[in-house]
Amino acid sequence: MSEVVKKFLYVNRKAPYGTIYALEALEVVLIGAAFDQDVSMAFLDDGVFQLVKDQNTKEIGVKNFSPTFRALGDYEVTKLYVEAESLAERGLTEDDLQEIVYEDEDDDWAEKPSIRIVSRDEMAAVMADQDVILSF
Amino acid sequence: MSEVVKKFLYVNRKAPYGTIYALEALEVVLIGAAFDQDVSMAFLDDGVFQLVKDQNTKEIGVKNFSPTFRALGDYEVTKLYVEAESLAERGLTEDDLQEIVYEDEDDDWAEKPSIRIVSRDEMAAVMADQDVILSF
Amino acid sequence: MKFGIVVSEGPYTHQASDTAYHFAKAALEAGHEVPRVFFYHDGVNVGTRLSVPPQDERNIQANWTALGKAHGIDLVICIAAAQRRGLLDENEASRQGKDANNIAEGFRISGLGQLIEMGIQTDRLMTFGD
Amino acid sequence: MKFGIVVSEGPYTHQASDTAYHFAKAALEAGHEVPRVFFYHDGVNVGTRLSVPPQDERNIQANWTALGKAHGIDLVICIAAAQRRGLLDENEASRQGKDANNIAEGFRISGLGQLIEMGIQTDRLMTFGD
Amino acid sequence: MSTLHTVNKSPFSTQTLLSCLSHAQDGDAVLMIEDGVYGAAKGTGVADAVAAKAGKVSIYVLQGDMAARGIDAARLIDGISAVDYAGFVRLAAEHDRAQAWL
Amino acid sequence: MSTLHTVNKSPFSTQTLLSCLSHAQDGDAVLMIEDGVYGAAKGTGVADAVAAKAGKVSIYVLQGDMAARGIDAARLIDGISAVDYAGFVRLAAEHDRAQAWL
Repeated sequence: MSEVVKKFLYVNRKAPYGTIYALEALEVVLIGAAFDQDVSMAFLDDGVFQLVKDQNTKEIGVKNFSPTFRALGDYEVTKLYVEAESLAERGLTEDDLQEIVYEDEDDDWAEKPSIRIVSRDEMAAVMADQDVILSF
Repeated sequence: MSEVVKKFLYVNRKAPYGTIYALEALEVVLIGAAFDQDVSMAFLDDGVFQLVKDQNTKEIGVKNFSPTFRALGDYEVTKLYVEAESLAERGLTEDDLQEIVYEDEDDDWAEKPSIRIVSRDEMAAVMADQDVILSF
Repeated sequence: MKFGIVVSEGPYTHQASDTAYHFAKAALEAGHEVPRVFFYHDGVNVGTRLSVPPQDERNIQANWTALGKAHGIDLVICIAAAQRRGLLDENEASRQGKDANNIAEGFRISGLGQLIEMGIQTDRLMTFGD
Repeated sequence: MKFGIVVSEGPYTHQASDTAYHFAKAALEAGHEVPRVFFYHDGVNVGTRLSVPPQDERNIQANWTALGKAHGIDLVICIAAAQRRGLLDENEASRQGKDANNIAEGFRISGLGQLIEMGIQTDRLMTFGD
Repeated sequence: MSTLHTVNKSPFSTQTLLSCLSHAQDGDAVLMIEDGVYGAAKGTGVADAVAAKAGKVSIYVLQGDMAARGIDAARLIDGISAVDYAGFVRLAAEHDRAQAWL
Repeated sequence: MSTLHTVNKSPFSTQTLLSCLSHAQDGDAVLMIEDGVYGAAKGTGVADAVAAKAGKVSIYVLQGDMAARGIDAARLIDGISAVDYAGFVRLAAEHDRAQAWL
C-alpha cells in the first residue's frame, strides 16, 4: 500500500452499547490495520468502560463486541493507552479490565500486555505526538 | 376533538441549533395546541438557551426559529416555566430572554407575560402535577 | 393498562429503539396493551426497509415489524421528521416527486397529531431517546 | 494544503454536517484542497436523495452535491455504516436483494479503507460529529 | 401520586442524572437504563450524590444494561435494586407518570 | 508542534470542555463551535475554569455559532477571540493536527 507511515490515534471517550461509536471505532481500527501505519488507541473518560471485563449483552439483544479487543494484537494494534484518572473517577482499577496481550516479534514473540495505564499528563503527551487523530 | 383534558408538559433541556430537538419540540407543541389540552412548557438546564433574545443564524445557514416562541400565545400556549437556577448557572437573567406575552381572554384580553421564572423546587412541583410528560 | 411509546433515536446508533422494543414486548407479555408506537426525530429511520444489519446482529426494523404484526400495534412514523430525513412511503414519494420509497412493512407515515392523541388515549406515555 | 473531512452525524439532527460544509467551503475559498469527505456513523444519512426539507430550510444533501461537483470532491459514504442504516446505491441494492436505492447524486459508497487513505494522503484531518 | 424517572446517560459524561435527582420528589422512583446504569456503582465520583438521594427516592437499575456493561450486582450502591424489563413495566404501571431524562 | 482542539458541546451539559482543557498542552489552541460556544461567556458556572486556562492555550469561538445563540461579543471572557469560518480554516492550517472532542 502506501509508503508513508503516519502516527494514527483512535480516541475513545464513549461507553459501549448506549451508542454505536465504540463498535464503529473498532471497525475502523481493524480495517486501518491493513495500511501499515503506526497505530495507537486512547481510552479516556467513558471510553475506559469499553475495556471492562465480563460484559454480557444477552438480555439486551445486542452483539457483545468486547472480545474483539483481544484480537487486536493479531492486527499489530498493540498500544492501548488507558487514562488512570478516568478509571479512578469511575471506581475502576486495571483489574476490572480485560487482559489484552500481543506477541512481540522483536522479542522472540514474547507475550506482552497491550494495555498501558497512563496518567492524564501522559495521555496528553501521547495525543500531542500524533499525525492523525480520529475521534469517536 | 377529544373530550378528555389532560395536563401535557413539554420538557426542554437542550440548547437550540447544535441539535434539532428544540425545533422539533416546538413543532409538536404547535400541532398539539389543536387538541385543547392543558399545555405547559418547561425550560431547564440548557433548554433555557432556547429563549435567549437576539438569535441571528444567518452565518450558520440554519433557520432561526426563535420568533416562533412569540407566536405561542396565539395557540393558547401561555405557561412557559423557566428555571431560575438554570439561568443563574449560565450567567443569564430574565432580561436576556425574549419577551413572550399572551392576551388573557378571562381578563379583558389584557397582555400578560408567558414566561414564569420558577425555582428548581417549583419546577419539580410543576413536573409532578402532569398527566403526560414529553421530553426533548 | 395502555402504554404509548415514543422512539426518538435512530436504529443501531443509539440503544433507544432497542430498549423501547424490549419494554413493549415485556408490557405485552404482562397483559398490558401497546396500541401505538410513535417514531419521532431520528427514530423515523427505524422504519426503513433498506437496512442490512450484519448477520450476527439483531434486525431492529424486522423486530418492530414482527411485534407490530403479532399484536396489532400501530407503528407511526412522523411525517415532518421523516421528510427531513428521507423516509418515504409510496404516496409521499409520488407527492414529493421522488423516484423511490423506503418504508418497511407494518409502518405508516402520519402527522404529529398521532403523538398527541396517543398521549390522550393511553394511560402511560414512555419516551426512549437520547 | 489538503484537508480531509469526516462527517459523523446525520443531517438536520445535529449541526455537524452543516459545520463541515461551511468549513469545506471556506477551505476551498482560501485556496486549499478538499479531495475527499468521508461520511461515517449517522453521517451516511446526509447522502440520501429522498429527503424533503422544509422550503425555508437549507438542503444539506443538495449543498454537498453542489459543492462536490463544483470542486471535484470525492463524497464517500462508508459501506458498513450505510448497510446498517439503509443507505444503498443501485449496485448494493441489487447485491442485497433490495427493491430500491436512495443514494444522492455525487455520492459514492465505499469501504473504511477510504477513510484511512484520506488520513494518510491529506495534511489535516478534520472530524465533525457529536 | 408519584413519578418514574428514567435516566439513560452516563453520569460521568453528562449532568443528566444530577438534574434528575435534584427534581425527583420524595416517593418517586428513578430507574437507570442504558448508559445510565453506570450511576449505580459504588466507589465512583458520583456515588455519594446518588447514595444521599437513595433514602428519599427508590433507585433501580436495569439488569440487562448492567450485565452488558460488566457491572456485577455486588458493586451496586446499597439500596439500589436491579429489575428486568418486566420490572421496568411494573414500575411504569405503579407510578402515575413517566419522565424520561434525555 | 501544536494542536487545534475543537469542542462542540455545551459545558453545562457535558464534561467535554473540561476534558479538553485538561489535555490541551501549552501553546495549543481550543476552538469552541456549535453548542460549545456557550463556554466562552463571562459570568457562568464554568467561566473561571476557562479563564484559568486562557493564558496557557489560545481560546477561540466561532462567530456564526455565537451569533446564532445570541451571545454578544461583549460577553466573551477576556482573552477569547471570535473567528469566522475562514479563521477556523486558518487555525486548522497553522496547527499541526486537529483533535475533535466529540
